[in-house]
Formats: sequence, C-alpha cells, structure tokens
Amino acid sequence: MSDLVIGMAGAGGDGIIAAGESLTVGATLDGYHVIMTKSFGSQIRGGESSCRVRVSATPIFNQGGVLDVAVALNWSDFLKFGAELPVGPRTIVLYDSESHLDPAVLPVEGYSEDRAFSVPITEMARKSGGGDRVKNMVVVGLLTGWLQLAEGPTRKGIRKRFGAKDPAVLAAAEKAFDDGRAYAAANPIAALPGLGASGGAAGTNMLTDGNEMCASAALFSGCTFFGGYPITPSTEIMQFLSREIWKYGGSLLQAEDEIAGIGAAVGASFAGKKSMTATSGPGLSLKTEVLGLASIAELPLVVVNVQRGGPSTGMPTKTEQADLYQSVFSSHGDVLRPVLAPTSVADIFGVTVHAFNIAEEYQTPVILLSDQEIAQRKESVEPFDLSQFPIVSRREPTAEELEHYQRFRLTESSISPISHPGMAGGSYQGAGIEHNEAGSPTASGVMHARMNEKRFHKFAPLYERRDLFLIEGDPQAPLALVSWGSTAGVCREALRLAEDEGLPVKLLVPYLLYPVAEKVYQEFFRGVSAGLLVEQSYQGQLYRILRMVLDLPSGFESCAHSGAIPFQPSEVVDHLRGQAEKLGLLEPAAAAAS
Amino acid sequence: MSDLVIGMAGAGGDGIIAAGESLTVGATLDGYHVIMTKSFGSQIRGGESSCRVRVSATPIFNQGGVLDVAVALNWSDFLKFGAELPVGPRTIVLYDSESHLDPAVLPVEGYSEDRAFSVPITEMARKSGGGDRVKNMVVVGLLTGWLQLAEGPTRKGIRKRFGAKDPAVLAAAEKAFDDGRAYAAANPIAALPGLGASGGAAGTNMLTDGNEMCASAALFSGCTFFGGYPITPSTEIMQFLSREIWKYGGSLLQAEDEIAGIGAAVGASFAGKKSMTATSGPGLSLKTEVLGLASIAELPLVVVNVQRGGPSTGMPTKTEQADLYQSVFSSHGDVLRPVLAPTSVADIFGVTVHAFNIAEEYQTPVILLSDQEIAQRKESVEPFDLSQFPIVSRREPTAEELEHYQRFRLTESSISPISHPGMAGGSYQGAGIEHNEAGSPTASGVMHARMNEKRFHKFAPLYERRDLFLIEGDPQAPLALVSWGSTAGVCREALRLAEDEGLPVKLLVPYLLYPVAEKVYQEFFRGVSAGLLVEQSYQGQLYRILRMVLDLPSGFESCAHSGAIPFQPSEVVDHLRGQAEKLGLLEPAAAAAS
Amino acid sequence: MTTNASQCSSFQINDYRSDLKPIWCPGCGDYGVVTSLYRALAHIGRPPHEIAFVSGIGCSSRIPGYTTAYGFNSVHGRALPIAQGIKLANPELLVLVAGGDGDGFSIGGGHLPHAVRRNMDLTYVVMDNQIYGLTKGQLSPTSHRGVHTVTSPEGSLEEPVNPLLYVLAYGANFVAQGTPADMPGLSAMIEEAIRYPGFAFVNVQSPCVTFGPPEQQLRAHKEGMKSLVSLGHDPTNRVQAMSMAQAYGHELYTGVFYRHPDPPPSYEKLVAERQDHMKATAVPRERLLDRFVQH
Amino acid sequence: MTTNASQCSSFQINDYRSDLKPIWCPGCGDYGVVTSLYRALAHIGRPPHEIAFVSGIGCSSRIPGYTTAYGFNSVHGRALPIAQGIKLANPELLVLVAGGDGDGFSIGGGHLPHAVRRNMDLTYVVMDNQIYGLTKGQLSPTSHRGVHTVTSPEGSLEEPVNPLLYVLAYGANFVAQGTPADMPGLSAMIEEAIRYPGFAFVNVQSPCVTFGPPEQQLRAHKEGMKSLVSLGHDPTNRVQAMSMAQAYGHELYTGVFYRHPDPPPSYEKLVAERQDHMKATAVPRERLLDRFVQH
Ligand SMILES: Cc1ncc(C[n+]2csc(CCOP(=O)(O)OP(=O)(O)O)c2C)c(N)n1
Ligand SMILES: Cc1ncc(C[n+]2csc(CCOP(=O)(O)OP(=O)(O)O)c2C)c(N)n1
Ligand code: SF4
Ligand code: SF4
Ligand SMILES: [Mg+2]
Ligand SMILES: [Mg+2]
Repeated sequence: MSDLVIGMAGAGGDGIIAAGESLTVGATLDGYHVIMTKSFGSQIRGGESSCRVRVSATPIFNQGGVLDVAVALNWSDFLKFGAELPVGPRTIVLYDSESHLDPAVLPVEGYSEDRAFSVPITEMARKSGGGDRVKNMVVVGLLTGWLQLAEGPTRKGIRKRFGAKDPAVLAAAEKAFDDGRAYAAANPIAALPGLGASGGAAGTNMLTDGNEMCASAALFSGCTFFGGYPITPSTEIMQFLSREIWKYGGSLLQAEDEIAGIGAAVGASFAGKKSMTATSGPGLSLKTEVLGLASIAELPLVVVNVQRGGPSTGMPTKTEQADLYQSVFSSHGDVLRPVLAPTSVADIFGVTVHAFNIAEEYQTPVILLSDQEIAQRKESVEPFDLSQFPIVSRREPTAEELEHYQRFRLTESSISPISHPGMAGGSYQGAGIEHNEAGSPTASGVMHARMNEKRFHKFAPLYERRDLFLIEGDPQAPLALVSWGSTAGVCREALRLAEDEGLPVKLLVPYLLYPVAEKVYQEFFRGVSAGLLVEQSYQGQLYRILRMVLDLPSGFESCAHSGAIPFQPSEVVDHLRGQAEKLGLLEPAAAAAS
Repeated sequence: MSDLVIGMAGAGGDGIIAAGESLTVGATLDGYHVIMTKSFGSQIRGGESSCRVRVSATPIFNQGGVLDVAVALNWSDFLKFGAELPVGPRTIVLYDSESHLDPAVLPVEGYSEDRAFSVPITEMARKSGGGDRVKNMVVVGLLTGWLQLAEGPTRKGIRKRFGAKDPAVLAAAEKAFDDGRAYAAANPIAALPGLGASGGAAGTNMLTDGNEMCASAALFSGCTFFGGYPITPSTEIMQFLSREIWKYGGSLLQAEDEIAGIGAAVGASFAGKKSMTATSGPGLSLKTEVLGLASIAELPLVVVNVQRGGPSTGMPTKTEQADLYQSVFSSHGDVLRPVLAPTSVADIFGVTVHAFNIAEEYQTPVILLSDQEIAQRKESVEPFDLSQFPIVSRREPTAEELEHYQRFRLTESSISPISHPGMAGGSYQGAGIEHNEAGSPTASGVMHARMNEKRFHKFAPLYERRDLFLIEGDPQAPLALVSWGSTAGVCREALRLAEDEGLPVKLLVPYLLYPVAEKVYQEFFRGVSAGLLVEQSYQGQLYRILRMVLDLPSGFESCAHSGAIPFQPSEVVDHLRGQAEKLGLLEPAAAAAS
Repeated sequence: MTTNASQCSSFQINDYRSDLKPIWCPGCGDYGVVTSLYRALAHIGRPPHEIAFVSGIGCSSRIPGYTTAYGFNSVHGRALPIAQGIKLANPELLVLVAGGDGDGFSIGGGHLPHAVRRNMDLTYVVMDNQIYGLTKGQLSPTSHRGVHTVTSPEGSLEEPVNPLLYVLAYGANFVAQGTPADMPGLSAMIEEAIRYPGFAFVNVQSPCVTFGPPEQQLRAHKEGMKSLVSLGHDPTNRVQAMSMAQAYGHELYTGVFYRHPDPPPSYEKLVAERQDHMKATAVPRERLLDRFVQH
Repeated sequence: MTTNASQCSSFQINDYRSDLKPIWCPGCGDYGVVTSLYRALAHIGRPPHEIAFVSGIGCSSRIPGYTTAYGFNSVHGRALPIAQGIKLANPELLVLVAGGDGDGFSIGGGHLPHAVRRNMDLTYVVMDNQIYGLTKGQLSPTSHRGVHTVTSPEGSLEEPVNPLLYVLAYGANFVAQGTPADMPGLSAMIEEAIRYPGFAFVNVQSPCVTFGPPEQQLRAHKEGMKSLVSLGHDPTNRVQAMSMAQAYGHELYTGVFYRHPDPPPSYEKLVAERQDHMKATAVPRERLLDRFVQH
C-alpha cells in the first residue's frame, strides 16, 4: 500500500488536529506526498474536531475518499462528522478501549468487524505521565508504527510543535509517542502492511495551504497594497500579508467593510500600485458595484474569492464551487472580467501570478476563484523554480505619448497607456461615468458603443492563452473530462484510474474560466463524443457557461452536485464507464489496454 | 399619413418639453396613440432639451425612428442630440427664422431642401405678447395646425398646464397657440397632409409613464412597504409611493443607501407584508448580498431594476438592457431568482402584478427588469379591466400545521407554509445560514443538498406559465423574432412590417426572462430555421442565457448592440430579409402573401 | 393578539429560552447577556411570538436562536435596516436587535446614525468584546490602539470607535452600558431599554474569553467597573453624558449615560398618524388608474 | 518629483482650472467652492499632477473634473475609501476628497468614522446643500425635519444628521464650516485644511439654487452667518466645539470649530515608520517560499 487516508476525530481538547499535523509534518519531512484537511463542529471552541490525512508515495491531487484508517477517540464525536469520515468494509477502525465496546457492535455503518481494533489509547496516555492531554501523541505513535513511517521525521515534527513549550510537556509527548510506537510493534495488524518508502527526497518539500501560497504569490508579483475585510475562509490571506507586506514597502488596510476594502484597493491601483483584495461569497456580493467601477475605469486589480457553501452566509467552513456565476456575471451593464481558478496548493502560486499579470496587462479587475478546500488544506508541495513566472506591469505612457495624453485613447490593441497621479502630463479624470477618450463624461450612444467595444476587444489575446489550460490523457480519446478548482484534483486522479481500466479518456482543466477560450475547447472536443464536466455546484455553473458560446459534444454532460461533500475519483470513473458502455466504447478500449 | 414622429429641440428655457407635453396630452385626449420621450443635455438645469412625440391612429409600441417632423428652435442645440433626433430625406424640417439660414444650407445632414421651412417662431411669440417664453406654444399651434389635429383637446391640455398659474400667462400661451395655428392654416405644407382621424374614443385613454404605472400596480397588488434609495431612472416609483402608500395603511422608508433599502424591505416581508424596493444598476449591484439572503430565507420581495446605460455609473439617463446577467446571476452560491420584464407602459401594470404574485407564491425575491425607455416615456394607454389580475398571497400555515411547525418543511411542492412574527406557534429562526427544516443552522452537506434542491424545485410550475409570454405572427413561420423589454415594442412593429412585405415571421416576447421556460421556446422554435434575438446590450445577454439550456435553431442569431440608441423596426426587418434570402425563403413566402 | 407590557408578567424565564445549545465557548460573556435578556423579557411579559429579534453575523449574532422569539440571524451588519422594516410593517411587535462590535460599528456602522435619528421603538444591544470572535480574533473597530491581533501583528495604528459617544452624538434618547459582571444591573438595564419608547442603545462589555484582550475579561470588569449612579452622573444631561462617554476604553462605566426625560414620539407613531389622516383619501384599488385618464 | 508646500507659490489659479464647462446650474454654490479651492491650491503651490482629487456621485462630486488634478469621480458614497487607498499607495500625493451631503453622510456615512479615526492626511470638503441635487430634489440626510420634497411630500419625519457634531465625536482634529457667501473665508479655510497634517473636514453650506430650501441660499447666508471667531469660540476645545456644533441646522457658524493644537502623527507616517523598520527582514522575492520548506 503506497497511498493511505487516515481520518480521526475526538472531543475538544483531545488534540486531534495536533496529531494530524504532527503526522503531516513528519510524512512531509520524509518525502511523502501529503494532504491534510480539518473539520470542526459548530462550537466556536472546544467542540468536536476531526482531520483527514492522506499520505502517498506517488503524487496526489485530492483529499481522498473512504478512509483506510479510522481513529475514533470517542464514537459520539466521530459520528458527528458523518460523510466527512466515511468508513467502508476495508477500513481499519481503531478506537479507544475506554469506550468498552466490542468490535462487533461499533456504532458506525459498513465497517468489518475483523478490521476493527480496540486500542488502550487513554490508558497508555495516562501511563506515559502526560495524562489525557497526550492521547493524541499516542495516536501519532500508533500510526507511525503501524504504517512503518520513519520515526525520525515525526519526532522532529513533534519537537517542532512542542519544543517552545514547557520541557515537561515535550517529554510527556515524546513518551506517549514512543509508547504508541511500541504498542504498534507489539501488536502488528496484518491488514495494515505499512506505507512503503516515500521515494521522495526527504527534507526538501514545502508544506503549506492555499491561502498562504496565494498571499506569497501576491508578494512575488509585486503587490504592494491589500485592502480587505475578514471573512472565512479567506482571512489567512490578509493575515499573512499583515505580517509581510510592510517589509516590501507595501501597506495593508483592514477596512470597515468589503466595499471600503475594494475601494481602497481601487484607489491604490489608481495611484499606480499593484493591488489586491480577498474575500468569500458574501464579501464578493458586496464588492459588486466597485468591481464594475474598476472595469469601466480600466484599473488593474486582483480580487481573490475563496468560495464557501452558499447562498448567503450559507456554510462558511465548507467548500463549494457555486460562485462562478457571481464572479463572471455580477455587476450591472456589459462587462468582461477575467476569472481564473487554481486547483491545488501547488498551482495557486502560478495562477495568482497570472492573475496579477492579466490584471496589469489588460487594465482590468481579475477574479481569482479559489475554494475553501484549496485555501485551507495543508498540502506538501515540491519546490519549483520561481523564475519560470515572468512579471508583467501595466503599460505606462512614454514621454511622447504624454504630450497629448488621452487616458482612454482608442488604440489598435484597445489597450491605452495608463498614467497615475504624480506623473506630469498624465492628469486625467477617472470615472464610473461613461467617457470619451480623454476621460470626460459623455452621454453619446455612439461613444458608449465604441468604449464598450474597446473594453471587450482588449481581451482578444487572452483567448489564445493555451498555457492557462492543463490537458492530460490521450489526445485522441473519445471521452472527455473537464473540471476546475479543487474538483479538478479529483478528476486528475479519476483520469489515472480510468486509464488503468482502459477507458479512453482525456482531461481538460481550465485555469482561465472566463472568458471562454473557444478554440482551446473546440480543439479539445474534436473527436469527443461523450464526457463529463465535474464541478461542485447544484447548477453545474461552468457547464452552462460553456454552453453559452460552445456547441458541446452531444454526449458531454454536466456532473454536478452541491458542495461540502467532495466528489470521489471512483464516482467519476463510474459515470465515465457508463457513458463508454452506452457508446459501445468499452470492448475495443479494454482490448487496447490489455 | 396616420403615424408621425415629431422631434423638437431648444435651449433651456425654450420650454420644448412643455410643448411636447401639451401636444401629447392633446393627442391623447383626442384618442390617438401617443408615445413621448425626452432627452436633456448634461447641464443639471437650463441646458438644451429635446423631446420626441409619436402620434398615431393605430397602436404603436415604440418611439419610432427617423423624424417625420423636426423642429429646431436653434440649430446648435438641435444638433447636440445627434442620433436621438435623426433627420432623413423625407423629414419635414421646421426651424426658427431667427437663425437667418437659407433652407439650402442647414447644418444638419441628410435632409431635403424642399422639405425644409423657415418659420418666424420667435417673431410670432413676441408679437403674441408673451415674449420668448411662449415660443413653445407657437410651436404647438403650428404643429396642431399642420397635422390637422382637433383644436379643442390641445387647448384643453394647455389650459390644464397653465391654468393654475397667472391668468396673463395662460392668455399669452393661448394667443401664441392661436397665432401658430393661424400661420399653419395660411401656409399649408403639401408634404404634411395631416394625421387623419384618431379612430380612438376621445377622453378615455390614460397617459402616464412606466414608473408611475409600476408603482400603481404595486399598490394594486397589496404592497404596503417600500424601502429604497433615489436613483435615476427609478426614483419616480418611490416618489409616487411616497404620496400614496400611506393611504393604504402602508409605509415607505427612504433609506440611507440601497442596502438599507432592501434590508428594510426584507424585514417588512419577514413581518408578513408585501414589500418592494426599486433601483437602477448601481443600486442593484449593492443589493446583491441581501438579495441572496432573501432567497435562502425564502422571503417574498419585488425588486424593480430600471435599467440605464452601464457599466458602473455609466449613462444614467439612457436606456440599455445590459443588467440581465446581473439580475439572473448575481449573488454568490446557487440561487434561482425569477426575472420578469415589461415591454411598455401598458403592460408594466400586469407584469408588476405577476411579479408580486410570483414572489408571494414561491416565497422568493423577484426582479422586475424595467428600462429607462419604458420607465420614463409618456405613453397613452387604453383603459383595461383590472379584475383580470388575480392577487396571490403567501401560503400561511393552518392551525393544524402550526402544531409542529417547521418553517422550511420539505413538502411535495417544496413550498413550505410561512408564518410571521405575531402568529402564535409559528416562531422560527430566519437566517442566511444554511438550515434544516426547522430553520436551525446546519453544516451538513446532505442537508445543504436537500435544501438547494428544495429552493430550485419549488419553481417547477413557473416553467409552465405560458401566460407570461406573448406570441404573435404565423405559428408556422420559419423565421423567428425573440425580443424583450422596450426593444420588444420595436419587434412588434417589425413583425407587422415584415408581414406586410410577405416575410414569414413570428415573434416571441418573454415577460418571464428567467428561469427559461424551455418548453415554451421549444414549441415556438419548432420548424424555425432562422431568426433574431433583438436586444440592447453589447453582449446579447438573453441570447446567451437561452443557449445555456436550449439548442437554438442553427440560423437563429443574436442581434444586439449597446444601449442609448434604440433599434428601428426597419433595421430588424432588413436583417430578417437577409436571413430569408439566404434560406431561399423569399420567393414562396412572397407568393403566399400575394 | 397583542399583550401590553405589564409590571406583573405571567411569563417565566424558560418561556423565552429555546432548546438550541449555544455554540459559544464556555465562559463567553454572551451567556450572561442572553440570560439577562430572558429575565428582562420575563418581567415585561410579552408573549414570545410577539417579539421579533434581529441580528447580523458573529458569535453574538447567534443570540436570537437561543430565544423563543421570531428570530432573524441575517447578514453581517444589516440587522438595523431589517429591524426597521419589521417595525414599520408591524408596529405592534416588540423588536429587538443585537450583534457584535464588528457587526454594529464596522460593517454596520453606516446604518447606526440613521436608525438613531429615525427613532423607531427598537432596542439595540451590542455585545462589545473588542474583537472579531466568530472569525477567530481579528482587529475590531473597538480594539485599542496598538493591540496585536492576527490582522494587526505589528500593532493597530488606529484610534478605536467610541460607540457611546457616537450614539449620543447621533441623538439617541436612551444610552446605557452594562457588563455580565453585574448581571442584575445588566438585566435591569435591558429591561429599561426595552420599555423605553423609542430607539434605545445598550452597549454590553461582553468578554470574549477565547480571543479577547485580557483587560476585557469578567474578573477585570468586576474589579474596575464603576456605576454612573455612584459617580453622581446626571443621565438627563446629554453634554455631560458625552463627556462621561469620552472615558470609553479607559474606564468601565456602567448604567444609563443618557435618558431623554420626555421621549419624543417614535417614528412609527408619526407614521400611524399620517396613515390615519390620509386613509380617507385612498382611491379604491380597482380605480387606482383613474388618475391617469385624460379628460 | 515632489514640491513641498511653500508660502510663496509659483502657481496661479488658472493652473488648477480645467477646460471642462461645469454642468452646474447658474448660481449653484458649488461654483464658489471650486473657485475657493483654486485659490487655496494656488497659494499652496503643489503642481496639479501631484494632486489626486476623489469624489463620489452628485452635482458636487463633479468638482474634480473642473480642476487639472488627477481626478476620480468614482461611485456614490465611496470617495473616502478610495482616497485612503491612494494615500497609502503614495503618501507623497496631496489627496483631496469632496462630495455632497447625500454622498458623504447617507450612502457614504459608514466610511466617515473610520476615515476620521485612521487620521490620514486627507482633506474632505462636503458641499452640504441639504438636498439631493443631481437626482432632482429628494430628501437628504441633512434636510430639516418636516421638509417637503419629492420623496417627503407629506414632510420628513426624521431628525437630520449633524455632520459637524458627528465628525467631532469621531475624533477629527480639524473641523470647519464655510459658505460661498464668504469667499475669502472659504478659501482660507480650505487652504488651512489642506495644510493641516492629518484628516481635515470642511463642511460647506453650498446652496442648491434649483432644489434647495429657501433658508439655504446665499442671501440668507449673508444675512445669518456668524463667524466663530466673532463669537469668541476657542477652537482648541473639543467639548466646546461639540456644543457649538449642536447649533447646526439652526445657526450658520463659520470658521474653525476645532483644530487639534498638536496634531498627532498621521496614519501614513506610522506606516512609513513600520516599513522602514521592517524592510531589513524582507526575504528576497525569489526565496519567498523558503519559509514553507520542512526541514
Ligand atoms: C459580508 C460579510 N463579511 C464578513 C463576514 C465574516 N464575519 C463573520 S462574523 C464577523 C465579525 C465578527 O465580529 P463581531 O461582529 O464583533 O461579533 P463577535 O463574533 O465578536 O461576537 C465577520 C468579519 C461575513 N459573514 N459576511
Ligand atoms: C449607488 C448609487 N445610488 C444612487 C445613485 C443616484 N444618485 C446620484 S447622486 C445622488 C445624491 C446626490 O446628492 P448629494 O450627494 O447631496 O449631491 P448633490 O447632487 O446634492 O451635490 C444619488 C442618490 C447612484 N448614482 N449610485
Ligand atoms: S470566540 Fe469569543 S465571542 Fe465567540 S463564543 Fe468564544 S468567547 Fe464568545
Ligand atoms: S441642482 Fe442644485 S446642486 Fe445641482 S448644480 Fe443645480 S443648483 Fe447646484
Ligand atoms: Mg466582537
Ligand atoms: Mg446634496
């Protein structure tokens, strides 16, 4: 076994998150690919908590599905997480002997009795001298033991975590860890054969989440202003920048609301700086009017929207992909506003840099549509070369152009050189009012038509940006998958599974969601007769948007459901197999594979 | 000639609007069909102004195109209105002799010298004793004279207008009017043969604009709360209600901003009252978040959006149809929010009543998408029977249902009986947070999926509402027109023109824009091979929305352009003719027509 | 359907307490606020279904759900506009509004002056903990200058909002401050605010035990609070009230800062007069369009 | 690129006047405001391109277009947040903000306390005409109680906003009021406000001749205005200033209500210190991700 999903749950104070993090850090240090997600009950603090840690020797792109190993510190808390910690007949179920339950009568559905083990977790913790507080370290010891993870890195992880505290605390934690390992060694579980070597270089991978990666990319892109207002699950972007941006000569304003946040960001852009705001659905709704202002005033701006469950306040801590309509179509009047989406902690860096570059190049607000899953999961990321990302800055007027400067001059590219306060000769009136080339208000329908045309036409080169798409699989395959955001990670794995079973599939992942680069899709769909657009929204929003401008292959269907519960690769493959059967694709494909 | 468009322009103080209004009132009193639109320069007051008055013996649905009669009190002001006062070779051009210009050298393009007449307007005004202030009444006299409109009704209109003022002013106005008529009688213009009898009953028609009609319909529907914030071109709705709503036990709040306006309206609806807000694009953008709240809290609400030119502040006094995307798709998360659009001052009454009924029936915000043209033009409307409009109120829980009341009970129709504060047994928690049937917060993905389903499924009956569509023309026609809002009026006339020249065309006008009632369109498009969706937005927004769910006939195209400059029926017919030619439809169709 | 407020109520505290378990952290000041509110309501004795209780978003804004009133846990910052709509739609209702310092003074701060100057008979209770609780500890508009939070790791650079002074400047006719460190005082104050005809504002220093500043915890309140009565403050003097309010953030004064001794008529009363006076001129519904006929 | 303010300027009024013809009605008070502003700027002598001038929407908000500064006629109510973004992005700029009473105290009223308490070096000029001019005569937040407008045909039921008192309560360090009825006074006041380091607020009673109330016209101003100096007002006393400000709407007091004699450092100064102090700890761009590596 080289790919395992571990899920654990416990009460507030059980430190289940700390256990997951220690394991995650250890596995990362050891060169494994790791993805960790957390989930909490509704209590603000002290309620039940859980985490999922997926560890693999090969690259992974999503949090995985049914648990391989389930750890229940107590059953009532474990069960509260329902579909987030799914147990199946092959799941190894480990639970604290304190529950005094027989493996035959566990209160969870669908498990196998012969794979359920009562483990004296609390007892060991108490014996170790650290008391109930170190139950979590016992768990870490047990797991590293049974999974045959190297001891060193995890211990290092524990020391990192507890080193700063009271030495007695650290000692107790290490003791509990050792006792857990010893127990695992003494009580091997045949069904749990260990993870096998990571194959990765130890001590070189990064470990972080999407929000911090995004904020880092903003700094890398030269962003020197952030204006925003806290909102889950985007706040860590602001929090990261509030520690860092000053160092780069930048500044940050925690504004009184989202409107002021984007207002200040627009102001900073008007003043010539690269500028950003970040929010989630409710905040994006509030920013709508000023977004429209940035479009007509042609000001560069990056707006990060970390999607959560909607509508309205919805489900702040759950992921969903249902803000695409809002991102593309909100704000009144005719507006084209590019929308980009990352698919993982690894690629959000590059996508964020693209967002800044596009904003600057086309003098436009750009929406970076992240989601809670990407934003808040911890993911191990292999180091990459930052110099692969060129940095683009807005085109300023030359001295010559400043001579008879017109801010909104109608040029061939429809992009007009942009000045900023402080630049002699470049004074102009920015406005939300329709204007002529000089920026003066107009009520002329003819000028309005011309300016609308300019504001759309300037994006023409964006439709040719093939680098904003990821294509995988056999280019000739008649089955197609399209997916975006965190769900794209599910489809990347589904593609591998499908290929393994001989299904002729290929995959398109757009980082550029809007405008729809028709040619890229047309080429991709050439020869495709069926397939799926997989996304986490009730309406299947990207599917509908593609239909607006593309004639999709007749068998290409929307595969969409509401958020919070992630898609599983196997689910996608099942659908594909069904389509392949209907089309009579199955035999020859299977033959080809054999 | 039984259908004439008159356009006039003058400086501030010339009273050109008063002239247009006197003519409009007179023609309406006399039983003609009349549409009057106004346009102003950028000065807040005292700048140039213009109006267009279309008078016809047969029903009309739009403001018309190239002027039949142009009146220029001075040329510099006339020319400022450019495309809004288009002059062609058949236009009778009347201008004040004060300009001392020879008819051969008028500063306007495309007119015919033999149809241009210098008229001593100022001279007559001064002679009449009223001075320059009554130039406008001279114009009214001239026009009623040349058009052979009955004298009585227009005089009545003048008396209505000036009766309340100083008697000397009225006397001067009447004298100027008489002098104008006398001049016309003495100097007949052969090319201007008079309008012919109205055919309509005199003294029975209404004359009003879309905003007042809409506000009246709100009162008729039982609306007792309005919360809003002034914005052009919607403010007259609030102004009308601020005079009237109290009489019906209702109340109105001019809020501090649009968010508070819709917030108060949502509160009133929560309290059990029929409630409304009205705005234009920038305001709609601000209301986005609370709109989403109303959707998830399932509260009835009518939101009028009177479209103007966008994006952002755009062109506040010009019409456009580019807020459709915003109306349909704004607010984050998965939301279905019905959108209705009137096409005229006449039908906005019924469409507003439908909006209230749908809001109440489905416990949902509804957007009534009016536009500046409909909202602010004066239109004569034949009286109609108000009893044809049934009034629907929200379904409240019965005594039995109150026993174990659950606000969001999952019923077969997905509509749950709704209580309100004051109702014993009906207490619940309204919220923007995702909730269970009782209204308590949930973070369960399963419950979220179920509630999303409920919030979409409840609209099922709406897809069957054929009464929310207007279909005209030959049901078997292979050419199709679809149009909405004020542009639909253009297409209704285009249909008649096309039929007259033997083109096989039919027309579909949706009052219900969203959700897309697929079956209605599918039936309509049966046998259609080409056609046009005509709308005033750069992107052709309804066309794209239809594509999301419908496979349109391959030759059915978007015919769209930016706002401010209205479509002309002839333009639409030209396009249709082109399509018919391509399809080889022209000969047989012409044959059939002969 | 309406029961008038009476001194001798037939309702008990439990009639106002819902079954929902609060999501609040153990020890959160908001428990004290909701308990004080139950008591105040039990004294007043309006049946729960005649109460509409509106809030925004935040830990504190969960409070309506813990009562048996009709609750509306709306969106962040919009409780006051929604409450005004409810009150105008049905003036018979007892309308309560509550939320946090962020909800009320930051994102919702633009609605406050207008709610105050309209003077509808609403009671607005803010649970002011000088922090954003629900989103886990960001700077709030009432956080002290210099404070270190997750969004001000280098220290805040701004002067805090002074809610008491602001609301007094807006012309509020009832302004008080309490703390759960003095539960009898707090519930009496909330009761008085509810009974006060017109807009009444109660700022509660409600500690956030998880993210709040140390000087802002119950123990510190117990030690430091000073009742305005004990200081000889005259609550009929708005200028003196403003001067006492200047101490916000430095001293914890509890009690009534200002109470207009002669409450002016509320907005909804004026509206009712207008409706009464105009109703005779209403055209019947079926003749609503007659006014447009030209004759 | 920056020229420091100096007593002896090499710029003339016409250097600040643009070619655009104002859309204002003949006689509108805003003409006086823009003229006073030209004068103030000419005295101060910053080159026009070093000035950023932000406004919202309204008749008054057209003002940046009539100057040669970089102007931003943004959206209704959002001038202050935009201006703050500009100032933080480039503290060298002279940043002016202007708009109407509706723009600033109604839809934009939620931004005002926060702009004040942050205390950036901005000058905010409101053209307060007690009416919505651009939209043709609706009730404004500063309209008198009882006033009849197109949206209050039966008379307004609300107490007006008191901008002077509010801004003083928010802690503004420079607060003044002027009128175009006293042009020299107005331009001196605007000049002083611009020179004042930190947030400065000037409320101008700028008559709307077309829709404004009769008591709010130049003639009435000329007759009724009283200078604060003549009344012996001490502009270093905030409490006295608040008490004088109570007369807003009844008396037209002109001049400086409050001027903090010892201006505290502006926000952008504190930011600059922080940047200076932290820049040494910046990781080079190409090593930004090193922090995430586990070793
Ligand atoms: C429009 C919007 N912006 C931001 C948020 C995120 N948010 C939720 S509660 C909150 C602030 C909470 O602070 P406060 O109002 O003081 O309440 P507390 O939790 O401290 O009681 C924020 C920023 C949101 N839900 N909606
Ligand atoms: C979001 C938004 N709401 C409303 C409007 C309409 N509007 C434009 S200006 C204005 C008020 C004007 O009053 P004020 O700010 O006092 O400026 P004045 O015209 O009196 O100078 C309004 C309501 C708008 N443009 N945008
Ligand atoms: S985080 Fe703070 S405010 Fe929120 S429940 Fe916990 S203690 Fe109370
Ligand atoms: S309407 Fe009033 S504020 Fe606007 S320009 Fe005219 S006088 Fe000035
Ligand atoms: Mg708080
Ligand atoms: Mg004004």
